[in-house]
Amino acid sequence: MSGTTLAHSAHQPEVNYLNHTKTLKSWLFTLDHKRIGLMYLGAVALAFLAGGILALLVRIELLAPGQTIMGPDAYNQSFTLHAVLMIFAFIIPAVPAVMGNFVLPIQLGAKDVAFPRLNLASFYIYLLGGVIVLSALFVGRIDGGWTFYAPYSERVGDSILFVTLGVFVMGFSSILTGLNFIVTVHKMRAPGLTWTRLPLFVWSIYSTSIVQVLATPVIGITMVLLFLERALKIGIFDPALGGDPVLFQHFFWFYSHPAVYIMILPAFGIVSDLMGTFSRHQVSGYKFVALSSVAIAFLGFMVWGHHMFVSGQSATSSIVFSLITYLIGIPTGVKVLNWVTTMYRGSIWLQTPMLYALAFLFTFSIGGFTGIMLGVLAIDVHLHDTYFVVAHFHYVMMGGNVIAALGGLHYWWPKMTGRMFNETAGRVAAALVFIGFNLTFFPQFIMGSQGMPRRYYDYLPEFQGMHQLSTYGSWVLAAGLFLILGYLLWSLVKGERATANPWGALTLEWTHASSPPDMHNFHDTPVVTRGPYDYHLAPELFVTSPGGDGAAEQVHPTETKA
Amino acid sequence: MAQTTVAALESQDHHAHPAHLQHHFVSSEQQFDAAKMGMWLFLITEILLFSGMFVAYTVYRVWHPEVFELSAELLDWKLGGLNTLVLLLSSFTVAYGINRIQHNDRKGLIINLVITLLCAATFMVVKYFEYTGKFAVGIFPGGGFAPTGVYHGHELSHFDVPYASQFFSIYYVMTGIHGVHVLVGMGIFVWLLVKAIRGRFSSEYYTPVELSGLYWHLVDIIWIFLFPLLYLI
Amino acid sequence: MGENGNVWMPDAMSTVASEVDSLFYFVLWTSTIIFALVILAKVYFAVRFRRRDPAEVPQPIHESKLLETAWIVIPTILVLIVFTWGFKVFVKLNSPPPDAYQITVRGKQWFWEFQYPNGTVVANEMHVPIGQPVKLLMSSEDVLHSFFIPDFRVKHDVLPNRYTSLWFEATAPGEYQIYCTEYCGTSHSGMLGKVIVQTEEEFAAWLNEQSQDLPPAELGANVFRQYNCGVCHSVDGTRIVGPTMKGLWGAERQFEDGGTAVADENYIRESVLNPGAHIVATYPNAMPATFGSLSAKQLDGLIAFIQTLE
Amino acid sequence: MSAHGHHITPARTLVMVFAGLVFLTILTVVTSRMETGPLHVPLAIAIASFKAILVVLFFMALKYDNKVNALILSVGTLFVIVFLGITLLDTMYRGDLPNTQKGTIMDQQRAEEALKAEDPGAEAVRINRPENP
Ligand code: HEA
Ligand code: HEA
Ligand code: HEC
Ligand code: CUA
Ligand SMILES: [Cu+2]
Repeated sequence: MSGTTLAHSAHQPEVNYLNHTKTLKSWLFTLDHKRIGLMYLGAVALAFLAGGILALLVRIELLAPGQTIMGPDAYNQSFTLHAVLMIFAFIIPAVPAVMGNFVLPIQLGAKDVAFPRLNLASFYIYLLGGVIVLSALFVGRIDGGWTFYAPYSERVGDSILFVTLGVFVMGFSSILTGLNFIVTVHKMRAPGLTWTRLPLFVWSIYSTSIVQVLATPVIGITMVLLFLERALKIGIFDPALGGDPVLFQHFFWFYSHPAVYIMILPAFGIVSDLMGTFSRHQVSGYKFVALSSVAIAFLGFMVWGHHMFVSGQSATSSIVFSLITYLIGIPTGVKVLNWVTTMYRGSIWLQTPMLYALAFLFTFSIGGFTGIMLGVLAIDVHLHDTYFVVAHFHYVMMGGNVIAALGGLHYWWPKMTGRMFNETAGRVAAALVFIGFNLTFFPQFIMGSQGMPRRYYDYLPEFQGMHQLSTYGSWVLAAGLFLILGYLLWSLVKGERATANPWGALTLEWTHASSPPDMHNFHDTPVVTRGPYDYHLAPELFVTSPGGDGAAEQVHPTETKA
Repeated sequence: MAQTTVAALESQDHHAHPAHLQHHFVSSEQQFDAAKMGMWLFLITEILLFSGMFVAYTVYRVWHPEVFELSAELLDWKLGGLNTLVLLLSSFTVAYGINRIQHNDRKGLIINLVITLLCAATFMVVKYFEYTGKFAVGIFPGGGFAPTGVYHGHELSHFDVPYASQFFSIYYVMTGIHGVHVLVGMGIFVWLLVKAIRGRFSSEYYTPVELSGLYWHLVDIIWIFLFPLLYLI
Repeated sequence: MGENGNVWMPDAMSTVASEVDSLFYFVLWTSTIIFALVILAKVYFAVRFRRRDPAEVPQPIHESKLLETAWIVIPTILVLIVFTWGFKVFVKLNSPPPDAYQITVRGKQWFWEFQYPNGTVVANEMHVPIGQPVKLLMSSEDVLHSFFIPDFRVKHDVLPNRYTSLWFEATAPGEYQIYCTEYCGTSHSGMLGKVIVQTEEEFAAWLNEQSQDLPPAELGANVFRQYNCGVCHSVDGTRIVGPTMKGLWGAERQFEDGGTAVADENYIRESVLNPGAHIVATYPNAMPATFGSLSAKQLDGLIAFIQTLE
Repeated sequence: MSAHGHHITPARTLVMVFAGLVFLTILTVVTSRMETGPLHVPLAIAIASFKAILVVLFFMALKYDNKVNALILSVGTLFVIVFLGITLLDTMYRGDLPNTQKGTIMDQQRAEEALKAEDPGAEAVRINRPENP
C-alpha cells in the first residue's frame, strides 16, 4: 500500500460506477456487484418501510383494548405480513445482499463476485418472491404468523399457498447469494490477502453464507411439503390425516433458528469493523472473533428445538436443545468482550456509525441475555409465546441487526454514493432511534413476564399502560427512522462530496478505491501487506493531518494526481 | 491459493485471454475452480432439500415399521432395480463422456451423452408405468389413497391400514421430486448435446459438461438411497 | 423491580410458581450484573479514550489471557448451574403427582371446555379445589392451542389427535386468568378463561350444583357467557362482529344469497350448529362451527335465553 | 495440479467402478430378500452408502479434487445427520415425561375398537386410556 495508490484514489473520479452508463437498461441488466447492491438497498428499504408501517398500525391498534383502528382479522393479517416482510424480504437479505454485495468484493480486492450473472439472477428471484408473497393479499387472508404452524396454515384460505411459494422462491435467492459469496471468499482474494488478514466483516458474511446454503433448502422442502399437504392431503403434518404437527415445527425451526444467525452474524461483522475503525485500534482477539462466527454458525444448527419446549416434544430432546442453546452464549460473549476491549486504550471517535455500534452493544446484549433466559427450560414454560419473546427478538433483530445495519449504512454511505450525510442530523436520529427503540420494546419484557400473550388483537385492561408506552415509543422510533431516510436522500443532492477515506479506515474499499468506486473497483489489483486493523503500521494515513476533529477528510490531498 | 493468484496475475499480461474467460477472473484456472466449487455448494443444497423428505421417511418408519415393510411390498423391486441399473449406467456414460472429451474425442462425448439421455428417458418411462399402474388400483398419494382390487398378487384391501397412505405420500413426493430432477437433467443434457455437436467443447474447455455431470451423479446417488429405502426394506 | 413479583412476575399462586420465580430472578440478576459491567466499561472507555487528536494512533495492546479465560469459564459455570436448575424445575413442572385430580380439557376455536370426572361439562370457567394437585388432560378439536395460566407458571400446547397435560396445585382461593397462547385464528385473543380456586367444600358444592337443573333461560344465559358468544354478539342491540341477539327472536332474517327466514327455534339451532348454512346479509361468515358439542338441553336453554332478549 | 491439470480418470477405473456398482445393486436386492434379522435395514443402508461413496470418489472424481470440495460435501452430509438425529431424539422419545402421550388419540381408539371386536363381551375394556391409567 504505497502512498501513490492512496493519493491516486483520493480524488473523486469524474467517471465512476454510478455514472459510466446512464440508461435504465444499464442498471436493470447490470452485472456490477455495486449496482446490484444498490438495487437491493432500494428494494430492501421499501420492504422495511412497508413492514414498519404495518408495525406502526399494529402498535396503534394495541393503544387500547378492544377495537381501535381495525378488526381482529385485519390485525392478525397485519402482524403476519409485518413479520413475513421483515424476515424474508428485509432482514435476511438486508446486510448480506446490500452491504455484502457492495463491500465484500472490494474488501477482497476483487473486481466482482465470482458469479455476477447469478448475483443479478438472485436479485430478480428475490423480487419475484416478494411479488408472489404480496399477491397473496389479493387472493385471501394471510394470518397465522410467520411460523405457518400446521394445521392452522392448512385450514386458512388458499392465499397461504402464495405465501409459501413466495418464501420458497425468496429462499432460492438467499441460497444463491450465499453460494456466490462463499466461492468469492475462497477464490477471489487479492494477492497477500490471507485468511487472517480478512476484515471481520468478510468473516461474518462468510459464516452467514454457510448458514444460508445449509439451512435454506430445508425451508424450501418444508414449504413444498406444506403446499403438497394442502393440494394432495399427503398427511405428514396434519393430525386430522394422521400427521404430526410437531414434526412441522422441527422442519420449520431447523431453518428458522439458523436463520436468526443469518440475521445477526453480518451485524457482528459490521460492529467489528466499526469498532476497529472508530477506535483506530486493532480488534482484540481477531482470530477468536473470526472463528467464533463460524462456531456460532455451526452450533446454531443444533438448538432449533428451544422454540418447542412446550410443544409436546420429548424432554430428552428439550434437554439437548437447552444445553446447546446456552453454549452459543459463550462465543457470543467473547465477541462482546473483545468489542469492549478494542475500545480500551483506543482512540475513540464518536461519529454516527460508532454511535450505532455502541447502541448495538447495549440493545443486543439485552436481547442476548433474555435469549438465555428463554433457553432455561422451566422459565420458558412461563415466557413462551408471551410478549417477553416478542421483546427478545426485537431486541436482537431490530436492536441487533437493524441498528448495526444502520451503522453500516452510515459507514459505507460515502463510499456508495460519494456524499457525506449531515453529521448533526445523524446523531439526533441515532438518539431518537435508540430511545424510541427501548421505549417500544422494554415495556414488552415486563408485560410478557406478567403473562401478556403474543399475537393478541385484544388484551386485558391491566396491560394498557405498558402497551401505551410501547406505542408511543414506536412513534419516536419511526420519527428517527424517517429522519434518517430524509437526510440520506437529501445528502444525495446537497451532501458534501466525500473523500476516498473519510473515516481513516484501513480496509481495501477505503484505501484503494475512490468514493464512489469506479466500475471495476480498482485500477490495479491491490496487493495486501498488512492486517485489516493494523493502524499502527499505517501512520501515513494520519500523521500528515493538519489537526481538528473529524479531520481525516483532510488527510488526503483532494487535488488530482499530478 | 493466494500464490496461485499472484502467479496468475503476473502471467495475465503475457497471455491472450481465452474466449470463455470472464473479465473479473484472472485465469481460466481460477474461473474453473470457482465454478466447480459453486457446483459442489449447489449440490449440498440439493442434499439438504432431500434431507427433509428422508427425515419424514425415517420418522414415520420408526413409528410404524410394520406398515412400511408391508407397503414396500407393493412396490415392484424389479422395476426399481431396473431403474437403478439404468441410472448407474447413465452415470457411467457421463463420467466416460468426460473422459472422452478430456482426450479431445468429441464424437465419444456425443455418443455418451446420447446414451445418457436414452437412459434418463428409460427411467422416466419406467416411472410412468409404475405410477399409472398404481393409480389404476387407487394407490394415490395422501387424501386420494383408496386401494382396491388385487395388485402384484396382493389383496389391496389389506393395505387400507393407517399410515399406509403416509408411506405412499412419501413415496410419491420423494420419487416425484427426484423425477423432476431427472427431467431437469435431461434438459441440461439436450443443451450440452447441442453445444457438443456445434463443437463448443474441447480438452481445453468442457466445464459445463463436468458440472452437469456432478449434478447428474447426485441425482443418481439420491436414487441409490431411494431404491433400498422404498422398494427393499 | 422488587422480589415481591410486582414488576416482573405476577404473584406466585401455585406450589411450583415460587421455584420458577427463584430461578427467574437468579438469571435476571446475574444477567443484569454482567450486563451492567459491560455497559459501564463501554461508557467509561468511550469517555476516557475519546479521540483528542485526529492524528493519534494508539499502540496495540496485549490481550489479557486471564481476562479471556475468565470470560469463558465464568459464563460456562453459570450456564451449567442454570441449566441443571432449570431442568430440575422443568421435570417437576411436567410430572403430575399420581394422586392428582384429573380434569379433561378440550380446546376449540375459540373456547375451552372442561369435563369433570362425574361427567359435568362447563366452558371457560374451571373450578378447582385448593391445596390439591390438579392434572389437566388436554386435546384439541381443530388446530393447535396452548393452555396458559400465568399465575401458576404453567403452559402447554394443546394438540389435535394427541393428549398433552399439565398440572398445578393452587395455593390460595381466587380467580386466575387462562389464556390461549398458540395462534388459532380470528378470536385467538378472545379464547380466555378463568380458573376459580375454591376450598374443598365450596368446590364440592359447586360441582353438585352443576349437575342440578337450572331453569332453561338461566342455563342459556350461562352457556352464552361461558362460551363467549358475547365476544361477537351483543345483547343490547349494538353491532359487533355478528348480529345482536336483542330482538332477534321471531324477526325476519335477510340472507346474503337473498333468502329469508323467520328466527324460530330451528333457525337458531341451525345458526349455532351449522353457522355457514345461512349467512346473514352484511355480516362475514365468521362464526366458528365448533359449537356442535352443545347438548340439546343447552341449545334449548340458549333459545329460551334469546327469547328473553326483547 | 498442472497447468490445465484436470485429473483424467482412466476408462478402466470407470468401468470397474460401474461393475462394482452393479454388483452392489444385485447384492442389496439379494440380501434384502434373505433373512438377515436385525441387520435387514442397516445392511441395505450400508450398501447404499458404499455405492454412494464409490460414485462420489470416482465418477465425481472427488478423490482427485480440491480438498475444499470434499469438505463442503462432508459438512453438508454432517448437517443432514444432525437434522435427522436430533429430530429422532424427539420422535423416538415422545412421551418420556408424562406431559405428552406417546401414541395419538386415533391410534388409541383403533386399538380399543380392535380389542372390542376381538372380545365383544368385554364392554369395559379400556386400554391405556389416559383417563384411567
Ligand atoms: C437476530 C435474531 C436472533 C438472535 C441473535 C437470537 C439469539 C438468541 N436467542 Fe432468540 N429468537 C429470535 C431471534 C434471535 N434470537 C426470534 C425471531 C425468536 C422468536 C421466533 C418466533 O417465535 O416468532 C427467538 C426466540 C427465542 C427462543 C424461544 C422462545 C419461545 O418462543 O419460547 C429462545 C429460547 O431459548 C431464544 C434463545 C436465544 C439465545 C440463547 C440466543 C443467543 O444467541 C444469545 C447470545 C448472546 C448473549 C448471551 C449476550 C452476550 C453474552 C455475554 C455478554 C456473555 C455472558 C453470557 C452469559 C453468562 C450467558 N430465542
Ligand atoms: C426484522 C424483523 C423485525 C423488525 C425490524 C420489526 C420491527 C418492529 N416491530 Fe415487529 N415483529 C417481527 C419482526 C420484526 N419487527 C416478527 C418476526 C414478529 C412476529 C410475528 C408473529 O407473531 O408471527 C413481530 C411482531 C411484532 C409485534 C407483536 C404482534 C403480536 O404478537 O400481536 C409487535 C407489536 O408491538 C411489533 C412491533 C414492531 C415495531 C413497532 C417495529 C419497529 O421497529 C418498526 C420501525 C420501522 C419503521 C417505522 C419503518 C421506517 C422505515 C423507513 C422510514 C425506511 C427507511 C429506510 C432506511 C433507513 C434505509 N412486531
Ligand atoms: C367469532 C365470532 C362469533 C362467535 C364466537 C359466535 N358467533 Fe354467532 N354469529 C357470528 C356471525 C359473524 C354471524 C352472522 C353470519 C352468519 O349468519 O353466519 C353469527 C350469527 C349467529 C346467529 C344468527 C343471528 C341472526 O341475526 O340471524 C345466531 C343465533 C348466533 N350467531 C348465535 C351464537 C351463539 C349462541 C354463540 C355462542 C355459543 C355464537 N353465536 C358465537 C359470529 C359469532
Ligand atoms: Cu386457541 Cu389461540
Ligand atoms: Cu432460536
